[in-house]
Amino acid sequence: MKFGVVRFPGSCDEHDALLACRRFADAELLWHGERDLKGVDAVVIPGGFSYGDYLRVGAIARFSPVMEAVGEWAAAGGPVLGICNGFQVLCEAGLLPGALLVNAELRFLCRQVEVEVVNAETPFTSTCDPGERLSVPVKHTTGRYFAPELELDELERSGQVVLRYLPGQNPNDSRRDIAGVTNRAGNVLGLMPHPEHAVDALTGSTDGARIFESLASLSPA
Amino acid sequence: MTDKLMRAERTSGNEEDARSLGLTAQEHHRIVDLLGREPNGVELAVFSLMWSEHCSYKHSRKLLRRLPTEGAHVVMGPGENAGAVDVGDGLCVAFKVESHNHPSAVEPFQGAATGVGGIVRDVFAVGARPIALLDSLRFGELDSPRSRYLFSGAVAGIGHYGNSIGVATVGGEIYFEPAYESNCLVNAMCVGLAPRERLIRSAAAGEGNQLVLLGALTGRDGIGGASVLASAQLDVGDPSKRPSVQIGDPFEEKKLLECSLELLERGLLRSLQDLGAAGLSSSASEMASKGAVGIDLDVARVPLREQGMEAFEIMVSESQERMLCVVEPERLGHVLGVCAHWEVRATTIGEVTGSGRLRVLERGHVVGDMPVTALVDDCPLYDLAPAPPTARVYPDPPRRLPDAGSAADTLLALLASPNIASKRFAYEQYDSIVGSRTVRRPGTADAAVLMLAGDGGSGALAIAIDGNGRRVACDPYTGAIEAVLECARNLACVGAEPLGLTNCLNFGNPEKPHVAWQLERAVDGLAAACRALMVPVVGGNVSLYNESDEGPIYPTPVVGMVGRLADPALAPGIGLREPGHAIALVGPFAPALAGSELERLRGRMADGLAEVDLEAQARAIVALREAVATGGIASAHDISDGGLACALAECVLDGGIGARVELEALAATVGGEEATLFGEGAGGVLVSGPIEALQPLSETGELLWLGEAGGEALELRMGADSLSLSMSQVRAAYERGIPDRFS
Amino acid sequence: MPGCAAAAPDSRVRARVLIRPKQGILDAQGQTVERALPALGFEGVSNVRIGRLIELEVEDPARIREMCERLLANPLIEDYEVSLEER
Amino acid sequence: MPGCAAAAPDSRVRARVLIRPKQGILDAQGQTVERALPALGFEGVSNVRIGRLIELEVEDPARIREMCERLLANPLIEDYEVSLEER
Ligand SMILES: Nc1ncnc2c1ncn2[C@@H]1O[C@H](COP(=O)(O)OP(=O)(O)O)[C@@H](O)[C@H]1O
Ligand SMILES: [Mg+2]
Repeated sequence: MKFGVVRFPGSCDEHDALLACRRFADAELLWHGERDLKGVDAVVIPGGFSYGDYLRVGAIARFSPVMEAVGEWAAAGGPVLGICNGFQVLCEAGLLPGALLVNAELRFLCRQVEVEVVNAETPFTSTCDPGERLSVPVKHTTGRYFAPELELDELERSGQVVLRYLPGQNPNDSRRDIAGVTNRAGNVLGLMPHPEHAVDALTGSTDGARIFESLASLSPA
Repeated sequence: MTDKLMRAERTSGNEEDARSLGLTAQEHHRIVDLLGREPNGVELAVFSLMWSEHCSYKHSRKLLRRLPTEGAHVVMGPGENAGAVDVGDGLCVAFKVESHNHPSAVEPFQGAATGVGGIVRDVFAVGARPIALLDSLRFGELDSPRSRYLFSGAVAGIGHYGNSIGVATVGGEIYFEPAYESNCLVNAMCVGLAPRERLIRSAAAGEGNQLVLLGALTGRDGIGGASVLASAQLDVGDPSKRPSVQIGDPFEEKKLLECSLELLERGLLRSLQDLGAAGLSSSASEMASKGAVGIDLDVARVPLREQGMEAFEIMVSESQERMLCVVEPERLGHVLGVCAHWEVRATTIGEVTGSGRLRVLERGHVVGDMPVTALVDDCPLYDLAPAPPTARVYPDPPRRLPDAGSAADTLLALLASPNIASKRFAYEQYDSIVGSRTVRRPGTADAAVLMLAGDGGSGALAIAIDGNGRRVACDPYTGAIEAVLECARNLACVGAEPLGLTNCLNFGNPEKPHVAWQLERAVDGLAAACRALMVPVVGGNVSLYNESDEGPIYPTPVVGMVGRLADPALAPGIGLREPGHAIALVGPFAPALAGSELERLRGRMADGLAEVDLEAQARAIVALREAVATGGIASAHDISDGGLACALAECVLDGGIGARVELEALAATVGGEEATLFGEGAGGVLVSGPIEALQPLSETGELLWLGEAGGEALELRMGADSLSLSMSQVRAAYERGIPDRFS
Repeated sequence: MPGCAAAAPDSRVRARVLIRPKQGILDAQGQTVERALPALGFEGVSNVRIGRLIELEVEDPARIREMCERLLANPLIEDYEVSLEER
Repeated sequence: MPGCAAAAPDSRVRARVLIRPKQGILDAQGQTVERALPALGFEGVSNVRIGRLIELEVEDPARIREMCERLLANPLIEDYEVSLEER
């Protein structure tokens, strides 16, 4: 099992993601300018500010060569995990429904939050118990999840809402407290909280490890 | 082309021009002597900046020699872009603090952002990967709309830049005092990590080696940091030629940072230097000076953001996100390849010569030619003329609290005072966890703790930044000592041994005798405290002329310290951890109301602070550190602003566990209930843990048992008197203190 | 009735404010976008400038300029341009 | 010389793109500004909307719409309006 962590110019959490992946499997970096996914079994798009997030978060990164490859990979059912900026990029690329808007407070916010695992039957949450609570940090300015109401209903019905902020924990006024969603097929997950920053008790919590553990337990493609 | 050349020559560098650029008549004469002729316009521009206070330290350099700079762990001392100390396992930590006060007062968001960008470049200029930022901020009080604007803008700017480049902002401090109303302070500290052999110096070397400029385009940003320069030589009526506010581009910095580190990792550079104040002028002459070589550079090769820039403008532009490096010709291709990979512009703009001169060319024609030593070493250094003030320098602060009041109300007022209240509003805007090293986040421990395991090191770094200008204003010598002690004590609270210190001296106009006196006394205090603690000063920065019609700012030496501890898992936070744990006070501690936050709220300001027994303080710090490092101590929190009662409230809030303490014994030695509860002074630390774990501290130093953790309230008893507040009351005061000032 | 209300003598004016980075001030966003475009398959684009658009309705259009100076724009680093549109 | 270059037969077109948050999407920035105005003494301001202004020069104006759809705006959350101006 091997993870590939995409690196854009302006990525910030790619090494954190790499370290988190390596606790459970092999992992290497994938350069934004190359279409080659180097035979990895799961792709992680990490946090940061790809291309400075100038213009609009995630807007430029989606056009990079590596994202073409990620698009094909996702269409073929390959698992893709987008964290924070990665979530934004996946939404922009049309690989995930919805969009992320600037936080209601208009400010960057770095804080530990609690989320509930709403769907424990995805490749990303298979080692979680349904309803399990995870303590994971968020850190972003643009994390307010938005999708039209009808689409939100549909997301809920089809089990695409995977993570939800616990009552009182929604840090950005996301619609329906959504913290993480998948695509229809369930093989692409985007989430605003940073599981890679919750894999070591020394730095705060180990709850985020569940996500990487779940992915690592998939049988290699 | 000829037209420009002529213009450069026509613009004379006579005495009058020199004065308009901030040089004195004597300084101009000296330049004429050193050159053997009058400087031309380009040369005068370069000299005026190199001989400015900012670059030459002409009013502070002699004083700085009093600071101890040697120590067992020092790898690079003052003089390089950042100082560095050895942290074992072949790793070094490079760090420095720098001010961006004036730009932040003009445009707080960009001023603070570019301040962060600048200090980060200083750290990667020595080859270290920046891993942490801290900020030390001073503003007027928050009832002033301007102060609110400056504060929220500066915090957002720091967050914007640090977050965007993936460097964790792990600590800092903020004070609001009327003395900073017209001159806010924005100091930023950056800490970087490097394998020892990767550290690089800025000395240019090797005749014929190429000078390569990396990064952003050059524009008319902050020309000279002083508009006089532009207005002296340019048509002021032409707005396109006015100097402009520097805008930070963190995305460019991030690429530049990764690219520079990769170039160093591959061993492709002979030397590296950031472009900071005075731009190319300063970086090229510093590089040449340190290597005892010359540099030829052609301004026409510098990629520009704006058309029609003059040679002098290109030489002094302070455009951000640029670095200069020296490359052997045979490696140039490889260097350009790495830069292309990172999408970083790289342009050869000159070369190293054996001439010992900085020659400025424009399309091959010489438009400036100056001995490097004249630029860097020959600026006259001035002796200060210190004299203690004959009258009060600072008015009493506005009165916000009556003298009479219950202890409970006083405590709530102190907790809600923005100087003491939670700084969550600020630190939640900072990414404090990127890098996966942060073991103790802002607000949870007295020093930030960053583990080194992921970097091939062992143990952890502890970092703190401190400085209370009001106390330094009360007593510059003792106040400065207290700043160093507090920093060291903060490190001791997480069990860390200090390895080195950096400082930023923020003062008023040093040409005024009483400001010179503040500066001299403060530097002597810093030096004495560093010697007592055996902590070397490895770098720093000086920011003078922070002064307005209302007078100077409080003298504000800001001290940043980096230490090392063996086991991050043992590093206590400030929060009480378990009901039933004993709470004790570690001393020596002789709190007094003089210079305290309570005194300030009551509209008074003391003249003089109680003397500090440095030896005893140093011993206590070592004892505390050793006790903490052996484990068992559950929490440790230094008593600082607001005294013991506020410190205990913070232990309670962070731990979410109440406390009951009995202070009668302490009050008997301190004398006075208020001084016991709210008095300040060096030395006090609140610790908690199982009794057996705290016991050893009573053998090595002063330890006073106060009570125990438990319950839902904060209860302080003193004989018959008692003060009891519920956790939620305490929390509301502490958490709402700053946000309420904005609503 | 609703039609009536809309036609009521409401003196509100709709205003549009365009805010641009001042000449000579680094437009980091515009520059980055311009540099990134060719690699993304968008050739032949130049002089990209990115600014802000603010639209609002005001009772007293005479005060818009002051609002721009004090809140909407940062006159140190931005230029602004106001246009009005009667409702 | 420079004058010459500018006068060259360049077919570039200057375009202005205004990007607005879609109706029905909470415009947090606009609301914040609207709430801040009265405290500064600016009464009677309503319907503040904040968007982006992008100006650029293109060789092929036919591609602007595509650029807007794919890059400059996000049609799920934003509307855009393009205006061209021959140089
Ligand atoms: N207060 C101080 N204490 C110790 N060293 C200082 C102090 N102020 C400046 N220095 C040292 O003087 C040198 C020049 O400082 P500075 O001009 O700020 O450097 P840079 O141009 O790299 O920003 C640096 O090596 C710095 O560490
Ligand atoms: Mg430097």
